[in-house]
Amino acid sequence: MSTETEHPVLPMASAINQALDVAMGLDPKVFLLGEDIAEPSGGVYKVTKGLSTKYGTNRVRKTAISEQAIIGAAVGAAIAGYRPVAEIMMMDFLAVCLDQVTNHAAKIRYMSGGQTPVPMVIRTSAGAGRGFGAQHSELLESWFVHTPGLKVVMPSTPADAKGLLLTAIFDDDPVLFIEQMMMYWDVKKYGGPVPPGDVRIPFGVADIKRAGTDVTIISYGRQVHECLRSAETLAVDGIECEVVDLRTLVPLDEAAVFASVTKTKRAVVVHEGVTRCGFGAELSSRIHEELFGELAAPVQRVGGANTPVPYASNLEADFIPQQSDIEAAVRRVTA
Amino acid sequence: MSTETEHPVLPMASAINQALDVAMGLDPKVFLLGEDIAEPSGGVYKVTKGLSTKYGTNRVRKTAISEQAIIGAAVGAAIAGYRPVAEIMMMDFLAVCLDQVTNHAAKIRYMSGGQTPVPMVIRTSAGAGRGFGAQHSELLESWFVHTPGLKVVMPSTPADAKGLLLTAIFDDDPVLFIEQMMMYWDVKKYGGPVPPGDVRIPFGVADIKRAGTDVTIISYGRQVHECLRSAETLAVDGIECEVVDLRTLVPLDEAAVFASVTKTKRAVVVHEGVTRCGFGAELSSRIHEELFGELAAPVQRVGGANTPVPYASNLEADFIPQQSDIEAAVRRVTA
Amino acid sequence: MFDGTDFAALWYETSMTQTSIGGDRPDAPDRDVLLAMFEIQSRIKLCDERFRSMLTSGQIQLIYYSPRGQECISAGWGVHLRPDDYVVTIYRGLHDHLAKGVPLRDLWAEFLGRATGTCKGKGGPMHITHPASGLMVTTGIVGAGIPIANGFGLAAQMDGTDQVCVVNFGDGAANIGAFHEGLNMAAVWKLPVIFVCQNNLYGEHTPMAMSTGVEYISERGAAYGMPGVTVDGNDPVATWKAMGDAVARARAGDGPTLVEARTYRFYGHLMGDAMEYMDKEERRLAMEADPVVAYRNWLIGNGHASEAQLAEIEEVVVAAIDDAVEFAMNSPFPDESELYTDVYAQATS
Amino acid sequence: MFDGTDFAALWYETSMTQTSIGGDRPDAPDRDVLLAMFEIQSRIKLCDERFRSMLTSGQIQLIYYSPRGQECISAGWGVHLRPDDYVVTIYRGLHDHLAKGVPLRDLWAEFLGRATGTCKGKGGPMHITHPASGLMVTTGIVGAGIPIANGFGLAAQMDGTDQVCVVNFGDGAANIGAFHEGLNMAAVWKLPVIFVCQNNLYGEHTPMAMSTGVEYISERGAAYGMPGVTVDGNDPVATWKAMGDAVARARAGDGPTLVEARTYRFYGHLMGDAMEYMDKEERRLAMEADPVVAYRNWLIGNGHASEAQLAEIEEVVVAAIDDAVEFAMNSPFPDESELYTDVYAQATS
Ligand SMILES: Cc1ncc(C[n+]2csc(CCOP(=O)(O)OP(=O)(O)O)c2C)c(N)n1
Ligand SMILES: Cc1ncc(C[n+]2csc(CCOP(=O)(O)OP(=O)(O)O)c2C)c(N)n1
Ligand SMILES: [Mg+2]
Ligand SMILES: [Mg+2]
Repeated sequence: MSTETEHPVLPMASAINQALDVAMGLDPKVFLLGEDIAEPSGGVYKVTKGLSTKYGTNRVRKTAISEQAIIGAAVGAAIAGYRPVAEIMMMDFLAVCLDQVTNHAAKIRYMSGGQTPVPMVIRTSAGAGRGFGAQHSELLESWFVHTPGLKVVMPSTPADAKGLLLTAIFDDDPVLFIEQMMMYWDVKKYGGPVPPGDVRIPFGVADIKRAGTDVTIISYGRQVHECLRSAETLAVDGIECEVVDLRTLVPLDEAAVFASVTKTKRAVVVHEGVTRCGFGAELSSRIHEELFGELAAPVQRVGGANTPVPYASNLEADFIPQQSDIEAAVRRVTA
Repeated sequence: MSTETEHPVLPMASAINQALDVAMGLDPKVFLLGEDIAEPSGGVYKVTKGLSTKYGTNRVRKTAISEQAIIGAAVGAAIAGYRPVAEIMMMDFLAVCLDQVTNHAAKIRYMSGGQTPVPMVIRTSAGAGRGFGAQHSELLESWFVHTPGLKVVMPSTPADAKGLLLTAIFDDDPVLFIEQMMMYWDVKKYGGPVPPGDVRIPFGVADIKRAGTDVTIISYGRQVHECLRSAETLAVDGIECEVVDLRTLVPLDEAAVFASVTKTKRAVVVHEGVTRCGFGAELSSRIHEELFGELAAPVQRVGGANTPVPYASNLEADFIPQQSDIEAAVRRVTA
Repeated sequence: MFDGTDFAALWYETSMTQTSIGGDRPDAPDRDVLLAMFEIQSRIKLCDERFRSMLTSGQIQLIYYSPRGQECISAGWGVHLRPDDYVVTIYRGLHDHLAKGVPLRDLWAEFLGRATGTCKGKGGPMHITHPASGLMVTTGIVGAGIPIANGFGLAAQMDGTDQVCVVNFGDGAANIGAFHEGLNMAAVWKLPVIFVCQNNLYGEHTPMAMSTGVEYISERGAAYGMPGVTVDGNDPVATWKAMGDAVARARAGDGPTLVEARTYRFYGHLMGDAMEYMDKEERRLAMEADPVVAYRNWLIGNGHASEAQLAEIEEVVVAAIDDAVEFAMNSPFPDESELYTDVYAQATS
Repeated sequence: MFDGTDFAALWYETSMTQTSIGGDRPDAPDRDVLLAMFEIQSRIKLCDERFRSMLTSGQIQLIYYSPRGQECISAGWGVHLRPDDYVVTIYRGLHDHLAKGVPLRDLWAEFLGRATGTCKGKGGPMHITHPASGLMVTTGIVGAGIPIANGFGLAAQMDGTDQVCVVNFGDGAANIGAFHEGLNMAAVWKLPVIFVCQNNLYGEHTPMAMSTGVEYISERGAAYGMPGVTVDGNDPVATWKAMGDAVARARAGDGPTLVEARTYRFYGHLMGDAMEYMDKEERRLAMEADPVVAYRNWLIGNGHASEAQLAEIEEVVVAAIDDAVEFAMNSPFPDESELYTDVYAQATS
């Protein structure tokens, strides 16, 4: 739980920009590559604003629309001793370069018997809610959690984004760093205090974003905010939820999850990605396997609909888990 | 449970070949495309042997090593009224054309509001156990189950393969049809009677491959055979396992699963793919959600190790779930 | 190899000064074709203007990729196609949708996410689909339409018809893997596909020269043994001619063509684009040479039509747009149950 | 466009009759380079023969992609590279591994899945990796090494060194998307990468002409503004020259080159291949013109070496192979715990 309210409140995009800036300042081996990331525009979401001016276009490299080439170049450079941060503009586009990610970045350390680590980060923005339709809105973290060799990070606050991205860049494994467009610039809803400098948040350490005694809500990314709001609503009815923000899915802070659920005996798992074979299934399974005898109710999953993301605003809103869905799930386990 | 032992016992590859042959004979709109599938070789595993001679190279189309072009052509032709059967030689290679599969084949019906169905099949061979290493051995069904719009099929016997493939070809949705190389030609271990002609097996109907009262083992594909062998071993100790072969993962025969587990109160889920975020997680979650109060023990998952597939034969053997793993899981839930 | 040459600038040096429209071509199209092209261009231009004004005024809200400036290209192939020919396009597709005859009402309703839209509101502007008009696929993934277009071409080839497929994509798409695989397959199989690269000199915020190893996209045809041609996409007559040749070749069974049509996006990548990465003077020149306006003047100046005739065409279009906007604005949003339909042929768990 | 021309046949018509080796080149390499190439070729040829004989006799069991017939290509670039240069290759990579200096013991042990192998037995033949020799990546995914090679080239460029990267792939790989994206990026960024297409005329069971829209892969260089050259990959001197030019260009900072080296796979796609899709006569001719044998004869015939000298080189190689085989056969399998290590830097749940 961040209490450093003395720090300037920033949007998440600025926090990410800061992390990149700090990392590039610290280590000349850190460089960025991706589409449109250099000045004058500084990225289509302006997340990399100013960096090419500060560090030069040699270290902030604008590329063609060639995602396989982007990830491939990052893989090779990483093996050769660099710490590339590749940007794939939207998560759905990982499908055009998945081979480089899953068959190469993820496996090369293993296939070489540990000789060739691949210390690289893939930053990608994701998520529904902006009327972008079926091919620009997905959250596919489950695919990558299913891919041994990758680490998977998905922050919910600007401070977490900064601290986790710095850790990702200096981590010796390939890290998929999932950002959510909805949070980039909306300071009012998603802004938060961001400590300056080289502040890192270790992987595999969940953050209890709200303490509670009755039900554990486990989530990550933007949905953490929905969970927190739901927790407020439920508190009015006397249901005290503990909101566990996983922050990193691989590695997973099982201990924190199990500790909380051992206490509350009830768990609800919330994420925006499609429910079927989503990360919630993994989490639910693990909790049942570990705490079967102690659970007062089956773990509930609240996730995206088992459909592509629709365009029409009313349908899109229905696709995404709502506070009402979270609250209903909590009420089911407390009934 | 197949009892038609009067039919000729065939290897799975021949059963698949028969299904393709029957479908092409029935409907001129069925055609095949893929690498090396035409004569004289008839595919690298000889699964399409003879078909280009019988139906011509116009309907059995050999392609360049261009998986995106293969799937794209299938998508377009399917929308235009054909029923293409595309072959992607090995499942790991789906990563080089995933965009066509997940962003296009899977979503196009939805995105067009139902105007443009995509009736196509992607056949792919998969699985470890042959010393092919990390990039030629994966089972990735979980990615595709997580992709709404796709159906996912994975047969365990030649008769099922034939009947399900025929259904897949004449289904109006895109179907991923997963074959396992280990079963193609090994008649002794995996052969079975195959009824002639146009025999179809409906999707979403699990097959109880062995009846039992104490524990439900749920599996699909080659692992069904391991489960059956484990069931024999366990029966010696008086543990009677029911082996449910799902056959299709999407659609899923939930009713059959729930009915069996309601009876046995114990479930073990077995698959070869990586455990973390594997299909077993989905199944385990659903069973817990539905039958929480009735379960005598938490559902156990037995899956591939959370690692890339190693090359060395001893390590590869350890990667794959073994009968001993299945038996241990069964003993855990009956303990 | 990127040697610092700014091809955008180069192109404008050579083409923006050129005002003649197909002037030196003896094989100009008939008057009715000329007017049909004008009608399509007007439809696109006026429709785009309406979208932009309604967006600016806040009447509607959506992600909008303006095709303004690229009208002549779609009109150029539009008049060669039959309803049973296939078209595949991209997120920046409004011009292509209209050139292929997608009805305005259905199109507007889809852009606004209404139940009456081409896709019941479920696809949206990036996925307009209208098989009745032959508009088969609109994709939001750069380059991905190219391999799919081969499937339509293959279907036509196997059916033994003389249908063709036109697939539209940008200059940026010429650097993605799907382009390569798609063009090679089309060439090897001699598919009746016309690959139309609408080269507006930018891919999102990146000038073509910074991302592309070759000066003309059309040069890449040779890498597949496929004819490649570059045409001034702002010259409707030259474009009509190039498209006609390519369509005829495809219909005759002589295989695919790569047509690069050079043009310019007047309004950047998408609505709201600050366009700080574009040269102001370059953009001013391009807009000054507005190809639709230039064509209109040319039609009148060369006696192909009177001002009144063209004004009447425009009025009819405006009326149709008025009607479509009203229809769309008054249409209901899709029923909530639609979230779950059309995922599969039948409901599937 | 596939017009039925059988390029394999064509190629053999023109090249198999040609017996001169770099004969008309005044700029032949020094004698020690000539012998170094022979040593590499012999290493590959003899190693391959040992693998095949042990496989045939059942002493070992593994998936084996013979590089026999393609020796001169790897030797051709091998003698130009320094240990700190990078090489990327594919499943058919034995020749490239040896040309880059991967030690025989480590290599054999890896092929046999032993703990003493280059990759502790975890990668296997398709993933031989030996950074100490500069053999950085061996991939089993067609074309995928190409974009990765750019990363090594980029590292060298950013480091400001004159290291280069040679990436090897087949003719079949020239039709996959990664090839296109990779070559374009290398051209735009002028990366010090040499793209070596080892064109053995087949991709698995498919002749190049059935899958490729162009006659020479090297023609595709022009699509990226990159020099492209085709060389007789069975002529060690010509290949040496072409590789030398490309390596020099890369070292000088003048960017990448696409080198297509034409050759032939003597033993089909992989061990056990029935080769029913290959023309018997074509194969007989190719094997008769065995480039290693031809080169050996040429060395002697032209006074570059005596029979005894070459025999001695071969004997040393055979002894080294004997030693490697024994080492590998006597090496333990990896410890079971190795299944779970090297997935991440530290154990990760
Ligand atoms: C595979 C993929 N990568 C990136 C994007 C993001 N993106 C959308 S449009 C675009 C630029 C495309 O440029 P171009 O092909 O020239 O078409 P234009 O927009 O200029 O019409 C990019 C990079 C995408 N949609 N798909
Ligand atoms: C993406 C991908 N598709 C298919 C395969 C299966 N495959 C392995 S080797 C091969 C043929 C490659 O031919 P070529 O590039 O000419 O290399 P060669 O084997 O002739 O050396 C194929 C299709 C693969 N490994 N990767
Ligand atoms: Mg463009
Ligand atoms: Mg080859």
